[in-house]
Amino acid sequence: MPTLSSATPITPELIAAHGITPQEYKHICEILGREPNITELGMFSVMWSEHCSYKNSKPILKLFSKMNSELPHQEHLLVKPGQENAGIVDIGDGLAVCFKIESHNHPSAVEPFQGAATGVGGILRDIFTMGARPILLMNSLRFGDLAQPISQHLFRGVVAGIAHYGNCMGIPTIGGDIYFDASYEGNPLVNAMALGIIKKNEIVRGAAHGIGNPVYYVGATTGRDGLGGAAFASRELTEESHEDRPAVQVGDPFMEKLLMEACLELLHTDALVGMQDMGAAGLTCAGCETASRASTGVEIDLAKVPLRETGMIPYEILLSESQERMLVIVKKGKEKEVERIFEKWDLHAVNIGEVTKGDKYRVLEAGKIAAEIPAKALADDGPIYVREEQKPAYLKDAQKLDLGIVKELKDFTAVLKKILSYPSIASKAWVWEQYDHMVRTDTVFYPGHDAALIRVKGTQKGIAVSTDCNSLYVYLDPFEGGKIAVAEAARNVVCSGAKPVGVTNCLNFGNPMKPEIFWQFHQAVAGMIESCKALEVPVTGGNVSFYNESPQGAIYPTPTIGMVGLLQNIEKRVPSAFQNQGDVIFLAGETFNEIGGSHYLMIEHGLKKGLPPRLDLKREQALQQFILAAADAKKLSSCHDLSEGGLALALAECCLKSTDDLGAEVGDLSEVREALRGLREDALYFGESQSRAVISVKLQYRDDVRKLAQKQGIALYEIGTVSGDALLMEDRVHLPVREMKRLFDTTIPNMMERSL
Amino acid sequence: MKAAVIVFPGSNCDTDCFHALRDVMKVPVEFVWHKERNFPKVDLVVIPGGFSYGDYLRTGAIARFSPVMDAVTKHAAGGRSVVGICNGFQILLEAGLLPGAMLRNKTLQFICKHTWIRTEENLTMFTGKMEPGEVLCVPIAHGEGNYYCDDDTLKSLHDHDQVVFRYCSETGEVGEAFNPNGSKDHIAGIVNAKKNVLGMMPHPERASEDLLGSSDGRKIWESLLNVLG
Amino acid sequence: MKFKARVHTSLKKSVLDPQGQTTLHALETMGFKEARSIRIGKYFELVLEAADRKKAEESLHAMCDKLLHNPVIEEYSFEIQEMPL
Amino acid sequence: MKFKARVHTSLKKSVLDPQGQTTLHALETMGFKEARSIRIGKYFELVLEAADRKKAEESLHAMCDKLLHNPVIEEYSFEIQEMPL
Ligand SMILES: Nc1ncnc2c1ncn2[C@@H]1O[C@H](COP(=O)(O)OP(=O)(O)O)[C@@H](O)[C@H]1O
Ligand SMILES: [Mg+2]
Repeated sequence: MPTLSSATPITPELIAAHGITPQEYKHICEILGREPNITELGMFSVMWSEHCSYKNSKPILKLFSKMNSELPHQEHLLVKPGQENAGIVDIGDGLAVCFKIESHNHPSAVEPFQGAATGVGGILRDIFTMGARPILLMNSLRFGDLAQPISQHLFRGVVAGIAHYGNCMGIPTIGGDIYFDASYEGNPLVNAMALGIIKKNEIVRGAAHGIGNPVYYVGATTGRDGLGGAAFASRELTEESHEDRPAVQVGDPFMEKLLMEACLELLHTDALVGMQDMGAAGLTCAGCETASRASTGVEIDLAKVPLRETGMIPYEILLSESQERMLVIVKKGKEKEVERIFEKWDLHAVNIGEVTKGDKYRVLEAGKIAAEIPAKALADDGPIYVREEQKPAYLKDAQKLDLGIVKELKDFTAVLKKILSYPSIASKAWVWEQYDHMVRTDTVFYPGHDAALIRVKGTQKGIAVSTDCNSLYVYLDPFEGGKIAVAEAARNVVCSGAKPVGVTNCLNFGNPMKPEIFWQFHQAVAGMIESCKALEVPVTGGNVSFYNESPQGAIYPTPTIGMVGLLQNIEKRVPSAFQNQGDVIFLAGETFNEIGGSHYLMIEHGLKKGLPPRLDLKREQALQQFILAAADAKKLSSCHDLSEGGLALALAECCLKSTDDLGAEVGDLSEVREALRGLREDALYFGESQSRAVISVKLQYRDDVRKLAQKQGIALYEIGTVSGDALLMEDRVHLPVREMKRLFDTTIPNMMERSL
Repeated sequence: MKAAVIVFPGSNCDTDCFHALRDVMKVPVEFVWHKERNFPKVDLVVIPGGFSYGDYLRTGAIARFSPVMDAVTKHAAGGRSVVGICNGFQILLEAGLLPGAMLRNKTLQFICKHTWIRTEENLTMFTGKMEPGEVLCVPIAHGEGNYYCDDDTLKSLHDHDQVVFRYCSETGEVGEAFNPNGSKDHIAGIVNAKKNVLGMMPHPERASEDLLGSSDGRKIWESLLNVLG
Repeated sequence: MKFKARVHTSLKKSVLDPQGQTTLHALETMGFKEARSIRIGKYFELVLEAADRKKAEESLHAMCDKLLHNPVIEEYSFEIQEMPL
Repeated sequence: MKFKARVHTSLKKSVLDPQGQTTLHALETMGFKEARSIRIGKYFELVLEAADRKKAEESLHAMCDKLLHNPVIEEYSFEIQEMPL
């Protein structure tokens, strides 16, 4: 960026460099009734960037709100998408959960450690800004082929960065999902999710109410970090992105920990009016959003903002994305009380302005007006575009799969071994052992389960969380893929015995200006909505990340789902892995001739093709009802859903994740085989038909479980027993659990050992 | 028994220790802010884990200068008990209340997992409830738990039965393969010469309830209760 | 020939140094009011074999670029000295 | 007067340096066969105010002794330089 001063004249080139179109500029002039100065131009450019204004996605995101409004139990959704920093769902007993997922893809591509760390910092601020205490973190990561040194470098840095921030904050990182695929080469995805718990009557709004109330700036000093970060997130990654490097922000989790404790302590005074974190677009965004939400004005004086660097001009101060900063609106007359709390935590709280009459966000620089903009116009009246859509040409060929050319292999043991040691499938313990997943002493199901499970101290409740997205499905069929992403995340949560109560999502896509990409986006969202509607889970919020492209092209469309479930009684939780020798193993759900888009097809046959499995939402609903009923009746020893790798991998996982290396004898699959004429053997073993789960039950519950399945109209096949110390499937698979464990456990450590 | 949990800026296992003591063990306990120069008379002081001062500079290096540490030192000098867990152990080392220092884990990575530790010394107020050689399952979560001391110090620790816990296998075998962080002589926890100050890397407060996967850590609290009433 | 090198890496001027800040604050609290600023970086003591000084320097630059420093946020410098046999 | 100090802390010879070892190993794997040994420590750039050089040095020794280094495992050294006004 050329050097700017407050006197820099506005030229068409400068306007274009700010990513503002001539029409948008005209609109700005109309709003102001004059031309903006350079500071104001900068403010508009960040607030109207894709990242902050959702200008290209809003019309589609509205579909979520429409869907929400048609769901039963509206009253449980306490804060809806688009209203605040994060959505909130009632969980009873006067408590609520506040959660959100957000991307930090582009910063992580440039500097993986700090990029991921500050991503965690940002999502945590969104939670405690609402007055909620964060109690867990999740992360959803995508990298290129792990055999590539660059992928290893990014993977190592991102994981260490997440660990660095989350561990220091003392918030357990209890799960997530990771895939490696060439489509993410050069454009990794780093989506971080946080969930907090809050008393229903203590929700804090990011609103500047009460004319005359002082506005405080708290936390880290403002430097030139991340200048233009919001704009940065709204561009494609090119070679030149590396030139953007000075923009890298460094996270200070210690500072954030102090901020969090201080802010949460403020809740228990009567001094607090509103809070807003300064994230993307920093002071610009925090000021105009708080004013806009309260329909007031806000006035601040930049001379009072604590700076880290010398010679910063208003433009830089207002657009800085220095981390670990908050704006706090305080009741007039209670200043001392607030200052005392921040002082206790060694934080510097500065009164930088006040809430004003009118509707303007007014920025002074030592008494002189540096910028004055109607807050609502800046925060909410950004341009909205309905983008062109076009069904991509690649689909026709990609969806075509001639099953005739897919040779059925003889040796299924070898296939299973290969799947077990495929990086996307193999154990991620290398990752989550770097995360403190136990701090706060609430984690009941550690990472590695279908869903992570946290107890809520002082209640009987548990909260189950899962993140998920099979982006190959979405690539091959965006609508069905979107549907499956939601259904699968819900299924994960249900398998632990919890009922889904809310969804947050992070929509990672390519460049929305390309009609094919926008079509993917719209289709995927429509698919997600289908599932949410059928499963009756509201969307509470989320985040959109566009421009995920590298010179090689766009990433696979990746609408990451963060699913939150509620378990009323933690004693009724269901683990994923086998528990007891002698338990009966059932396969619940129907198996079809579906190998399109499967990991089997990709790993064994090198094909990323075909139609992904079809999801019948009636069946899905029935399966989930059945599992929840059986869990509630305490009839299940274990429950694990089927996904990548199909039945064989699901059984393998039930064995190798058991504490005592429990094996399984699956002697006869003929009942399943015969249910569908012409079922291929590989589809039976490795196909990824939806709405299925492997459950194990004590012998004495066998009939109870059958009855429950009948009631829901679920096909239930008794396929074997938990026994021995190997997985035996008919005469086709024979693998000792120890051997499976070795393959599963050592794949990623071995690949990572070779690099630093 | 009455207990106090010290809270430093950046402590993050303070509420966990508080919960284990108050809600699980039914011990009266209170938090003490690090800026306090005094605290009410208690039998047990817990210095909890976390990242005091962000672990910046060196783990525990800055916290040990907090005003409260003088009171902790006095408390210890009076023969009353102190338990430092993880970052608490690191602080005790930096403060010189225990000998040695911490280095980064040999893997250079933060490690969070369950480990097995062997009770090497059960004649302390922290381990009275255990059998000699009893193996406990207690999680660790640290980036710098690689305990170091020079050979003379190590000899003296052994000579005076100050090595309390060592990493081992599930069956109690001690060796490189079971040492997660590279600590000298596989040390997981030590006491001072007077045996009233314990520092350990594993987190007993995370292993105090069956729901969390292990309740072996309770034995430490129970041992203390046994002695302190 | 053997060379001894002292390599310093430190955060670029514009990059936040939370560790340095916290340490400075600690020094102040401890009464060292005279401290004005601190930046914390890494210090490597390296011994390397090279045909001559120029080669040693080239090799060091390469090591720094590839591994020892993170060019996104850090800068480096080194001094080099021939070691007596 | 203002002084600029460069303080180095490093692990004592007798103390194993896992980070240094891993870094050396990584360099070797990357093809830097010429590296013989590495020890990794910390590097502090300090600015401090003092009446004269002697006072500055005293003050630095005190900071190092009390906070910046841990005498159980580390040693330190520093260079000091008066800053132009
Ligand atoms: N994919 C999505 N689905 C539903 N709501 C979304 C989505 N993306 C963004 N939102 C909502 O839009 C609002 C603004 O989000 P964002 O700008 O990311 O917040 P912040 O300013 O805290 O980063 C939030 O309420 C968020 O939940
Ligand atoms: Mg926000």
